[in-house]
Amino acid sequence: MISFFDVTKRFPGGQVALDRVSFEIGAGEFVFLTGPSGAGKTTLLSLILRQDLPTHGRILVNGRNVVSLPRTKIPFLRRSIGVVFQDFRLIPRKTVFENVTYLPRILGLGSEKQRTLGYETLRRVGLAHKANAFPLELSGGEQQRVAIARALVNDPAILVADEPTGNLDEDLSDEIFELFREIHLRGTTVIVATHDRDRIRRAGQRVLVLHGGRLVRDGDAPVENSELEPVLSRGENGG
Amino acid sequence: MISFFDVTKRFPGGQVALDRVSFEIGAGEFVFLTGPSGAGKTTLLSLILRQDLPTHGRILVNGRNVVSLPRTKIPFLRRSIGVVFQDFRLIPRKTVFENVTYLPRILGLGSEKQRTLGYETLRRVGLAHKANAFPLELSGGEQQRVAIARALVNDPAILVADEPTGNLDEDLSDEIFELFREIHLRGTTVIVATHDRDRIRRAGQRVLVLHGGRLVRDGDAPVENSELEPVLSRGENGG
Amino acid sequence: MTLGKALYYFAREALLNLFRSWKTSLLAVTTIAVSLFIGGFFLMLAANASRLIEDWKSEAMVVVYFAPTTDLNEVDAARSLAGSPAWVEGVDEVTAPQARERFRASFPSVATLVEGWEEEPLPASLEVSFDPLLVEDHAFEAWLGELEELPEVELVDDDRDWVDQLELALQLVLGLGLALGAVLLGAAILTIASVIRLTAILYQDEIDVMRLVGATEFYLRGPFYVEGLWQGLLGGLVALGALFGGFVAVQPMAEGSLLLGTMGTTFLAWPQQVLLVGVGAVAGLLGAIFSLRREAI
Amino acid sequence: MTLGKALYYFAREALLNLFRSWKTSLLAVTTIAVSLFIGGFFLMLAANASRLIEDWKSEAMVVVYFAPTTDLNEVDAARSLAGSPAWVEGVDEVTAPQARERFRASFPSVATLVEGWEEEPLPASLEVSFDPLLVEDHAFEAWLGELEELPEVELVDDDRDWVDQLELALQLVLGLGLALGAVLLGAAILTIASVIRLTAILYQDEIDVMRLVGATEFYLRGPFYVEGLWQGLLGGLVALGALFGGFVAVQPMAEGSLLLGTMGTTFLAWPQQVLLVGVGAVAGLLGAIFSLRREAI
Ligand SMILES: Nc1ncnc2c1ncn2[C@@H]1O[C@H](COP(=O)(O)OP(=O)(O)OP(=O)(O)O)[C@@H](O)[C@H]1O
Ligand SMILES: Nc1ncnc2c1ncn2[C@@H]1O[C@H](COP(=O)(O)OP(=O)(O)OP(=O)(O)O)[C@@H](O)[C@H]1O
Ligand SMILES: [Mg+2]
Ligand SMILES: [Mg+2]
Repeated sequence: MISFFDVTKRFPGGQVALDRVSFEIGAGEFVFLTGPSGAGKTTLLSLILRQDLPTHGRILVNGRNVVSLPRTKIPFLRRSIGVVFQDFRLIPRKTVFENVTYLPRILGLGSEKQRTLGYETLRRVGLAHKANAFPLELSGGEQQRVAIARALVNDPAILVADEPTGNLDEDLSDEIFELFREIHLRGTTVIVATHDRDRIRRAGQRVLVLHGGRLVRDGDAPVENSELEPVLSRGENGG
Repeated sequence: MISFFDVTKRFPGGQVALDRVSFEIGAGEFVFLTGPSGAGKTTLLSLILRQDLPTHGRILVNGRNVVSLPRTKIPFLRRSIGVVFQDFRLIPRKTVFENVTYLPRILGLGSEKQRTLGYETLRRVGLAHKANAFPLELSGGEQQRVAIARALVNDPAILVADEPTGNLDEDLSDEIFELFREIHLRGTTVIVATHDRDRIRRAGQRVLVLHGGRLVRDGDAPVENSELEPVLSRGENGG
Repeated sequence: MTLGKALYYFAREALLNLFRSWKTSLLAVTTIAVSLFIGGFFLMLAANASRLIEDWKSEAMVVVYFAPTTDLNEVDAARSLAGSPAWVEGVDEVTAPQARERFRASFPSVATLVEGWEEEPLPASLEVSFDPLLVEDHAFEAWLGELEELPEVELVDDDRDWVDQLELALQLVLGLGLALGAVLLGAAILTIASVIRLTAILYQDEIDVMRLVGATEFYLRGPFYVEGLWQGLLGGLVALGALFGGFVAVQPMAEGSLLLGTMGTTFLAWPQQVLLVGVGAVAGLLGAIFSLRREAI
Repeated sequence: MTLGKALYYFAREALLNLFRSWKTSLLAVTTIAVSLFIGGFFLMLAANASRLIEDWKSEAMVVVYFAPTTDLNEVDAARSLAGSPAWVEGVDEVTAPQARERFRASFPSVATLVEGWEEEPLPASLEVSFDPLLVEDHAFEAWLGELEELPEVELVDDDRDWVDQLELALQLVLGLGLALGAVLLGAAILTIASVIRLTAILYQDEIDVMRLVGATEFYLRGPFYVEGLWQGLLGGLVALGALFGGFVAVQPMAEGSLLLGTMGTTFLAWPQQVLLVGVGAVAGLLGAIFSLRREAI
């Protein structure tokens, strides 16, 4: 479903955010992505979305080479991917409901169906009562849940979530991950970037560990604390 | 140092974010503030900063009644408070260094001293090498640490941090909380809003628990999981 | 989505955005209105000025002076020849005494010149008014020649120098007006584009997000284009309203004043009013298109 | 911080912001430049037009006609009286034959009028040119009266109707120019304020953050005010440059054209150039002040 071949991303300033990263994620897999602050997680996810181009290497998503994808095809790639951005990226001039149903709306869904779909999804993240609020009238955790609802609404083939529970307490996080598991069981490929080591350990799923832009671990055995710690120490993250 | 007397905050839409909240925090205390998403934590902190006015009630900070504080005095209140905002609030047109040293600069500190102070503080959060980057060129965790550095730079009398480690891994979070403890030991009053129950439990400090805008617990004994759970359940948070 | 549904969606989104960010909308509308107000002001001025010059032009005449002592009863040939071409609008006769009186009135300082003569000192004449627009140069010259060759005609005085001068002045005024209009229109479009461009920067994040969740350029841009169109339309209507208000307010003052009295007597014609609002709409749309070029976001 | 240090800080911050958000700066500067270009254009037009009218006014004359057959050698009294007042610039003599020749040249159609006389048909005269600015109405009237009462003088023809007409025309043109200038300046300031207001909305988050970390209004606003000032200054300079460029480019064409030839011959004077740039700077500053009113943020 998603393959990286020797992908390097160097920013104009010279910062190397990804350094010869290669991996493959099959259809229907559930993968955690972790690594210390500044390791390159968000950068990696942005390349999947064709938000940015790699400096070097090949990226295949859903069989399509996203590097050589013509501009006009990009929206269709993105429509097949539900994304929870680390900084939410809600549209401030649109209500919660309009934010969540943006994609169904421009896909031409009937307004009755939009309604059902939007409220159903908001209910799943516990925010149906905030449907008519604007993002700036929400708490941090509420904004994050709107972002999650927007990613789930279209039943995407791939779900990409960047630190989706950073502003949520344990119980809510559990529920959100339960949602991710549900959608995964229905066949969606899920990639979640997170700092939450306990959860990674408990889940026992496949984990990709980045460090200073390099992929230092790719395994699906439960990760030991001792195993994670050395690579998670700060201060030498490739600056 | 900080006292709330019967404080209520109702937003124009009718949403009651704080409901008759009263508590007192002495000088030099270290207090956790917790509660589920949408409980009113950020709203409470914003009232301390005089970012907003309560609908009802009295708030004293550092002996001054912030509700009746004249406009021209507000900046001086704020200068005595270091704040880490939940959404960071960095200035995008300024570099990391300029963001961190903004207050010292407008206070007229010499450029040599600004330099020492700025770099020293950035070093403490592990970001000295990013001093000349702009916020949008930083990862989520890096932005959060810049926000923390800005709050610490001026050695404030009060430190207010809203979910300061939501984008950081455990090791970094530990180091940040170590910083908070240090500054607390030097006499600063510290209030940290967080969802991190483990940390609250381990720290064994005083905890204020909000739920649906009401202060449902104010104690400094180690909090049991069972004690937190009922109030942290989602779905009835006063919408 | 069908095109109809898409257009409906654009219009609705644009209207919502217009209201939700009414502050920026107000700024954009104001800017467009100000630009168009100036443009409309000049349009009105130019229209009135050219009307004035047309008036003057229509007073151009050919004067046929008869030999002294010619009797007006003996000049039928000249009269019919003078009245024959299509461009002639009227033929007035001026008798010798009338000519003398006119001279006295026009040149009081040398009035003595026409006094004390036995016969009338000035000849009788025919004043032929004509429509300069219908005149063909060649036929006109020929006609003048024929008139001049009649035995009773002494001199044919042709006002066309005067007409040519007016023609030139009119062309210059129109040219100047056109140049000015172009400068102002350019300025207006630039300003509108600036404002919409700023608005676009303001909503860049919003556009980025839409793009990131899979909106095609068509759905992304549509509402912004229509928003520009609404703003331009509104700006045009406001400008027209202000112009009309100003016109009505100034009208009483204009009656007392020479220049305003001749210049500011008619409001913009219907097509010009439509033009003004249309230019606003197009400018708003162009500004939106200009400001949303792909590389600009 | 001392005031000097604060001002230095403002200037530096403003300059940094100007460069870091060069796109919005460019827009603001463009808008100001366009507004001032239009303003300057009219200033230039008005200056040239009023100079032209001054030229015409300076050609106003008083003509003293002598009785027929008066010999110019016998009119010393009239000559010295005519030349005595301070406002008189020159006294020219026109002999009777000269007068006849002029009449023939000016009115060819009635040239027969001045032919076939035994004596000269037209009287000799003195043409007194004067500076209308130095004239005091009262003394002027008295002087005309004295001239008229001299026995050898038949008529004094006073061009002051003409001068008054010109005066009125000048005042109307100046008034119209002023009104236009005011409208345009208002439009320019409104536009500039719009743009800076939009910029302020754009940077509202930034300003909010500064306020939240404890910046006083002084330190918060200073850099924005100076940014507006820089932008206005730059806009003024660009407008001046464009105006001069346009002037130089049009100059060769102007020489061939009647209207442009008389209207577009001098560029703005030094003080006007300074005024233009100054208005830009002040407009930028005012715009920033206007757009940063407390309740506006
Ligand atoms: N636009 C940019 N220009 C320059 N450097 C950048 C840019 N974006 C990111 N970086 C740098 O690239 C590195 C990787 O960033 P990235 O956002 O991928 O980290 P991350 O793993 O998501 O970290 P976090 O957990 O803190 O979100 C960081 O050092 C960051 O400073
Ligand atoms: N400007 C506003 N207008 C209306 N309602 C608001 C506004 N700001 C916050 N609220 C509401 O007030 C309640 C409390 O919000 P607050 O941000 O204080 O929660 P919080 O405890 O910080 O939550 P989180 O942990 O998710 O950040 C929420 O239900 C929120 O939707
Ligand atoms: Mg990240
Ligand atoms: Mg909060």
